[in-house]
Amino acid sequence: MFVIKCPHCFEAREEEEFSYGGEAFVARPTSPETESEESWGDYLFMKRNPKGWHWEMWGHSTGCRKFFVLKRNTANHTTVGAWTLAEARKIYDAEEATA
Amino acid sequence: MKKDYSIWKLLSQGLKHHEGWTPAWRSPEIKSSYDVVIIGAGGHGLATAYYLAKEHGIKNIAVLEKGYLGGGNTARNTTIVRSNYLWDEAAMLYEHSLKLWEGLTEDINYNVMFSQRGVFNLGHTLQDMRDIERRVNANNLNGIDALALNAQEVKDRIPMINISKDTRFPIMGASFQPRAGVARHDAVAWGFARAASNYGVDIIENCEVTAMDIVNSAIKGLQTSKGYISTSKVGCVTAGHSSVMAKAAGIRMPLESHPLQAFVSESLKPILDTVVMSNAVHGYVSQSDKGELVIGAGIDHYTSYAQRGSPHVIEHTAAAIIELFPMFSRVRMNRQWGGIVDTTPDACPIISKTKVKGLYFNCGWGTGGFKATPGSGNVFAHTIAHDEPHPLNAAFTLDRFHTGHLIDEHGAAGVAH
Amino acid sequence: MLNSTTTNISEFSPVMQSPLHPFGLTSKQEKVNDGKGVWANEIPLLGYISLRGNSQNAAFVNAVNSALNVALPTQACSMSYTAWGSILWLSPDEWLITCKRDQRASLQGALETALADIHSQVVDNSGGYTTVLLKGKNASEVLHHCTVYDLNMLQAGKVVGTTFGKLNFYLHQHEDGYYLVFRRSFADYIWRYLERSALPYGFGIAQLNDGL
Amino acid sequence: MSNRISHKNSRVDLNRPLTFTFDGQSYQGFAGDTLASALLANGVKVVARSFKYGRPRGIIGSGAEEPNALVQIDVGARTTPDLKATQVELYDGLVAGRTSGWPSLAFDLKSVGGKFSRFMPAGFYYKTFKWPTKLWPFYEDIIRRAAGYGKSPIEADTETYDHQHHHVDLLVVGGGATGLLAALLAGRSGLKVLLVDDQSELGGYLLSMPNILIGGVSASTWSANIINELQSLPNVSTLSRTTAFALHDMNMIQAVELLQDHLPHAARNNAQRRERLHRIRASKVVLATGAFERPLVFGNNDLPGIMTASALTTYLNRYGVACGKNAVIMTSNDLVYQGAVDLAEAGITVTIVDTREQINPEWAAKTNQLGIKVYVGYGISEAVGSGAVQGVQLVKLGSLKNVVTAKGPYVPCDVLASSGGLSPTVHLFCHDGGRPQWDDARLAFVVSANGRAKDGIFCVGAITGVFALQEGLAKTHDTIAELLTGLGKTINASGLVLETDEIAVTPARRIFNVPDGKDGYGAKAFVDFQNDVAVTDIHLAVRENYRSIEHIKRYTALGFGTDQGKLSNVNGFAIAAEALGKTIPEVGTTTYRPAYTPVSFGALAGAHVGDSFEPRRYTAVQTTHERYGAEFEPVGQWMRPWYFPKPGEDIHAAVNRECLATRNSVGMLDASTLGKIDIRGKDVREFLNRIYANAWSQLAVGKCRYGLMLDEAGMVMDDGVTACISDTHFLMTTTSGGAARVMTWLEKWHQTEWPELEVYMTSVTDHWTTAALVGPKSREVLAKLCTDIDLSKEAFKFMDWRDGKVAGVPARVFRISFSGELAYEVNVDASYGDYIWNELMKAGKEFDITPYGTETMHVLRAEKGFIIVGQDTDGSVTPFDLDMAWAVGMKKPYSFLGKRSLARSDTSRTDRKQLVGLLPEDPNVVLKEGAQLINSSDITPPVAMLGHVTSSYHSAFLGRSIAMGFVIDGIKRRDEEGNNIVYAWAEGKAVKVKIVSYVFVDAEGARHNA
Repeated sequence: MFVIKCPHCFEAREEEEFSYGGEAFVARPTSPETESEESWGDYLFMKRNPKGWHWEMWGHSTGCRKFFVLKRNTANHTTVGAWTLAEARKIYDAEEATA
Repeated sequence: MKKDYSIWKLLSQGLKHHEGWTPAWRSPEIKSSYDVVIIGAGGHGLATAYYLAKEHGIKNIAVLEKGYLGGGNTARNTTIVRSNYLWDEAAMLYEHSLKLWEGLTEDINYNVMFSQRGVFNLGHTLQDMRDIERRVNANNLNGIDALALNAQEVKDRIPMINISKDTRFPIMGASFQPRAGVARHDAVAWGFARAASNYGVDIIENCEVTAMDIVNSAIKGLQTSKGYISTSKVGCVTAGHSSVMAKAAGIRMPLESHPLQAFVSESLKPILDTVVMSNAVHGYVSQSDKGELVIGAGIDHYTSYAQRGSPHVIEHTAAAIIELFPMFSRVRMNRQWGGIVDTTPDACPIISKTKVKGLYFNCGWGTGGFKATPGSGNVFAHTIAHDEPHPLNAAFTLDRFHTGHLIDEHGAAGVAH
Repeated sequence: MLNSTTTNISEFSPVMQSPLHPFGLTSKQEKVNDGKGVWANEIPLLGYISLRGNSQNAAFVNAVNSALNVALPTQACSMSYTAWGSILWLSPDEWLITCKRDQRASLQGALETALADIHSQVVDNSGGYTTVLLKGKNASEVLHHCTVYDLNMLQAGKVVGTTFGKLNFYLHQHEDGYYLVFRRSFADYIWRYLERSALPYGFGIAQLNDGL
Repeated sequence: MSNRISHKNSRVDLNRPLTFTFDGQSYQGFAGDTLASALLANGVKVVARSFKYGRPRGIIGSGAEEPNALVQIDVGARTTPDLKATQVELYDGLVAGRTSGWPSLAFDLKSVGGKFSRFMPAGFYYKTFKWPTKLWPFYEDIIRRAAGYGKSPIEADTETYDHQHHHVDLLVVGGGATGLLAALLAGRSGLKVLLVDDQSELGGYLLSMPNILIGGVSASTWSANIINELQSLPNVSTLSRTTAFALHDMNMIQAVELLQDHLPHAARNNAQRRERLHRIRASKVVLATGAFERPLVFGNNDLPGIMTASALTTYLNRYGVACGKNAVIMTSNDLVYQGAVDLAEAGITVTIVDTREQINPEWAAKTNQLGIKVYVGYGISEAVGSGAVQGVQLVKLGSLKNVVTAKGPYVPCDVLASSGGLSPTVHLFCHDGGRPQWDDARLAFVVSANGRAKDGIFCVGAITGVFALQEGLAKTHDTIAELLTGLGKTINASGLVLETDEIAVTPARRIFNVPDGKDGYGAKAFVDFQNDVAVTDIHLAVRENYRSIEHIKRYTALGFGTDQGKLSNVNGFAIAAEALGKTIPEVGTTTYRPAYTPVSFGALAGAHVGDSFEPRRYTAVQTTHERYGAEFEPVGQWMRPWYFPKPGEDIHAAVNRECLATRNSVGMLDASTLGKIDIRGKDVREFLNRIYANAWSQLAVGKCRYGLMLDEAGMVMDDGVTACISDTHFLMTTTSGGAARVMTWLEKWHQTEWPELEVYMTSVTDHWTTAALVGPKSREVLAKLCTDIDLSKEAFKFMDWRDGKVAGVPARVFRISFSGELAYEVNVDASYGDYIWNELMKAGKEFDITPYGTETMHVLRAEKGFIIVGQDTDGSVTPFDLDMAWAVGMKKPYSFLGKRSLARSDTSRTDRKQLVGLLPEDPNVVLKEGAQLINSSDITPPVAMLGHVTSSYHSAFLGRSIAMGFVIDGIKRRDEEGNNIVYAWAEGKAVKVKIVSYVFVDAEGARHNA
């Protein structure tokens, strides 16, 4: 039962206000027609599904209706923060670059 | 295989203070090499090892378990067994499993208490009823027992159920599979462990796989917390942790691991002699031999490996049960828990070879794995032994997520497991 | 045109019904007294305008400010009360403007004119919403039966979108009570839920002072 | 026989007698009693029969730990099974029943089988009942009848429940000495504090130990002072009769408050709830949950009259009940001595059997003074008695090892208590992943005061293994000081003196299972009373290699009862550890799961039952629909009119009438539930091009177009008509059930993938009432109400929309048709919805205008071959499968959602299941929706299936049955004479069917273009 601080409403709110939106930053291929069947299928269905830190999208369904990004540990349900899509992108990219 | 569990043995041991019972399964030292290694000593993994030994003559098998055997989803489910699936591929696989269930107690000489008390899948809308009709007809054409019932017929068989038209989701009818039922979950793991062990399978508990040794896209061995094991065939049956094992092998899976919660009531005198499932209201209920109402909830929407979910899911399911059975409002929840279920986009499992030679995956059972235990092990053993799928699992490949040939129990059946 | 409400009604006598009309609240209302802990009533048939635009865009904000003659609340969860109603911040690019029904057309017209060349959206949603005023000594207690939101955080001048039972609503607090703003089709569920939640405290239909 | 004594500190009011019945017998108790204390006061020893062996059982504990005394309270709709008598507050007229013992408590049939208990060890059922297999249902039926405690009610619950949410700075769980102190110290600092406690009054174990002096005043005075001050603090709330039963992530605690069960029926308030579930979100949590006393395990330790030492003391001091006249207390520690002294002072003969070699000299002196006989270095090997304890057999214990060195005397008694130490109540601490640590000095699984401080969880009192009161209070002070410091606050303990007159504690003996010198062949020694788990069962499990503690627990059922092993778990772990040759921490604990104590389904559900289970959404025309006698169909959250039966009509008659009236004259449908999304911005056409399969670049202002929406896998997910209001303004409609999903879908793609597109979306679903006026006379009806729109065929064409006034109300009229008829959808502000509906009905009267519901809508659209997403599609259907290539703009520059997936090798097959029309050979046979289509009427499973019937109706207009469905390669087969016959299988029959076009009425469109 999470408390999530919505990066748009700037307030900690109960999990029931939000809906889970799956893995964040699954980029849609820019040119789908040139994707192979395998790479398109990977985009559609393959997930990181990590045990540990997970960058994921949530929507503030009952509040501002914005999608945002939460970094959450799937092993113990701790969170380090929630950011707008644009803010999160920078942190995520920096993290991916060092990974 | 020795079949020494019987009433006579029990009586004779009773006179000897039960001191003559031997271990149900051996706990041998791990060897450095095996013909086949199964990762995960849940019901599916143990069943795989059992059938590999029994039907395929492979004796040098290890089953590695990072915790204690049968401690994952095998120990955390609501024990429903049925085979009334819509699509041929799924129906045939689960029916194969159901047939194995029907002879399992005898086959493994361990009473798994398979109780064919029937399963009702309730329909609450006109579309539910169309889907039920469609599924029941498909089942009958596939030779699977199934009936479509109207609300009164449901009431006749379950007198406690509320079929009032004034409820938010009035019960309009149900599909009913008489041969379906429930079983004793722990007994399945223990029974398969004992039977596999009797065939010489080494079950190694508290042994975690830490890395996979893959050379030229072929499996060579496993690094474990108890040392290195060389092997050319590895079957991975780790349910909620399948993505973690896949990552170790450098492959991605179309899986998401979600909490699935369940709870039991305090023990009651017999009140419900069948299994009632409602996907529309998210509640599944049966009564165990011990008298507890065993109740399953819907999955939590987020991914998690923590074996717990959010309380509002349980609260909703309690409300759903009260909608179906208003008299259970004063019955009390004794214990709740969560498992980790690995869900696929089409709600069907993956029983498949991978691009790593000798590495096989059996995963993605979502909320429906328990019922498949013997069937899953049986076809997976075939797949590993022959390096080719059994006809019954040929459709359950990883490849279908690329070609689009999904087996869409999700979209089509709208029936939870 | 759709945006005009000044209709010459000769042969027709259009009748408006608020979303809670079926509950017949008008006939049940009474003067608020100490005998009951929770009082509520619908503030029927207000005008509602949905406004969207980029609050980072000064041109948009200026245009709105000048059209409405009041500062658009751009702080998260903030709102403005005006002579003619209120402006509720719903998200960084979304607001709900409430007003007396007969002012809706002119406000909307002013907004549309001012925003003609600025990326934005102005939509009449008057048929789609209603407002319930909730007050009484147990009002916050009863709301805590209905929403997961922490009402301690709801100072005057703040508006939040949160849960009401299994639905959502917007909530703000002003002077004598809480204002619950929600969709027309939610009215039956929300009102019944409110009635049921208030039962242990005593629930009355409050006589309304004129307007908001 | 009354065991009631007048006791100065008793919380029972002897001036308020109450009558109650148990198991058909009438008794008297007093206000303040629990059912258990009242039964004990009346000398009732046997309250239950054991689960497996049918052995007589009595009350062991005094609270949530009670394993035996499960009772059925009340009758009829209020009957409640499996309550613990120790937790049931007595009220006048209470009716309690037994939950075990058949035919009676005095004689239980199971006890006959119980004589053969040696043949029923742990897990015996796994080894037997297997032969013959077909008899298992018979065996199982017997097992089931033997199992189970109380009876479920069979009437619907008439009482109500709700939820309340709390958001506090600090939640204190437990209202004993340390919990009270913690709440006070935190409350004084100004924090918003909530204190919950499961008892009827605050005080915790102080209620059982009223004679201890704290700060020079009696414990009862001390706690009364604190409670008074707490009540004076506006920032502190307390909830009694409230059990915190689960702790979830980020300190969400669920607690259940019992509001009415303690009241006599006449005093219960129908407006009040029976129970309330509090959901408490706390920044910080202080667990002051205390500990349970652990009994020692010995032979026949389940005889009625045997209890924990703390229960014996509690019954004496709190309830004024002397559970016997001649008490024996066995102990491994100092904790029992104060209670023994209290008993002796109350005139009860007390004998102490202390397993230690040495006892505390201060207690030795006190007991000596009071004439309490203390056997030092002895244990009880076996309790003796028939139906109740009558005496104990002592054995001399080894000084280092727990072995018998000599037989001791036999001591008669009528009550026997034991203490093996305390087990901290760590449940909540562990629910969301916390783990207790074994403390070898304190012989307990404990948690440290600040072990989870980073999560905001602090622990005080006995849960931390601090069992002495003075030390507990001092450490509570320090822990709260630390907590407050972390919040930048300072502690204020002024006026609080925390010294007590306790006697300092000396070490306990490490003993769990008292040896009997018979190598386990002696009398059965129970570890878990509720599940009849004996020491030998644990040994058997280990022998059979069930060596993980989870295996042992599951194989024996240790701790699986409704007491959740509160008395038995640690003894079980210790006995298992010994059998395994491991230490207790090596064995570990099992996982603690909610609920700490059982909680009713009703409380869990709260108000979310009945009308509030799930929302019902209604349109503005609802009351009028009801007036017209509509039957309703739920569509998503909406309630839509299904059909409008006239008196005497069934659904078929009504629908036939509605269909004919609409096709021949005019009908009206409430289409307000369709999702409506207003979309604006300069990129709106591009946005729609990406979202929809069709192309939107060319749609002219004033025009509408049908749109098909796909998911990224290429499967149809929604459809609807979208209108071009201006070049930068479109109004999209969606299916009724899909509106919210589509709105989220649009926002998600816009926000995450295409933020550069200038569009805004707003839901206007609720704003508009949509009355679909359908049929050849619709123009004439509309013309009566609308003069400012040119309704002529030429000026207002099919798929146009116009603004105007209808019945004096501003309206937007769409000339679109979901029936194939001439039709107008009149949209007005929903405030006018009911008005406009009734005006249209009036205007249509001369044409016998007929309101119709979803069923007629389905028939009309099926006659025309229009699909319903969700009925004719199921998430596995592409536009090509629907023969709707015309709705797919393959040439659009941006690869619209789902496009690439359509080209996948399986998805692009041309022989997939495809939508076709189906005509039964017999026009009077209406196919069953969901019938499977097969090639032959020969049914020998498995039969290959070609597809299924998705929609099927009797068409009154055509005078025959029609259907739609999917058939493998159906589009090709449709056109091949000789290959276009299939069979529809349902209800055990195969019906011959011809594959045809799915358009049955007006293929050329003359009617809708009229």
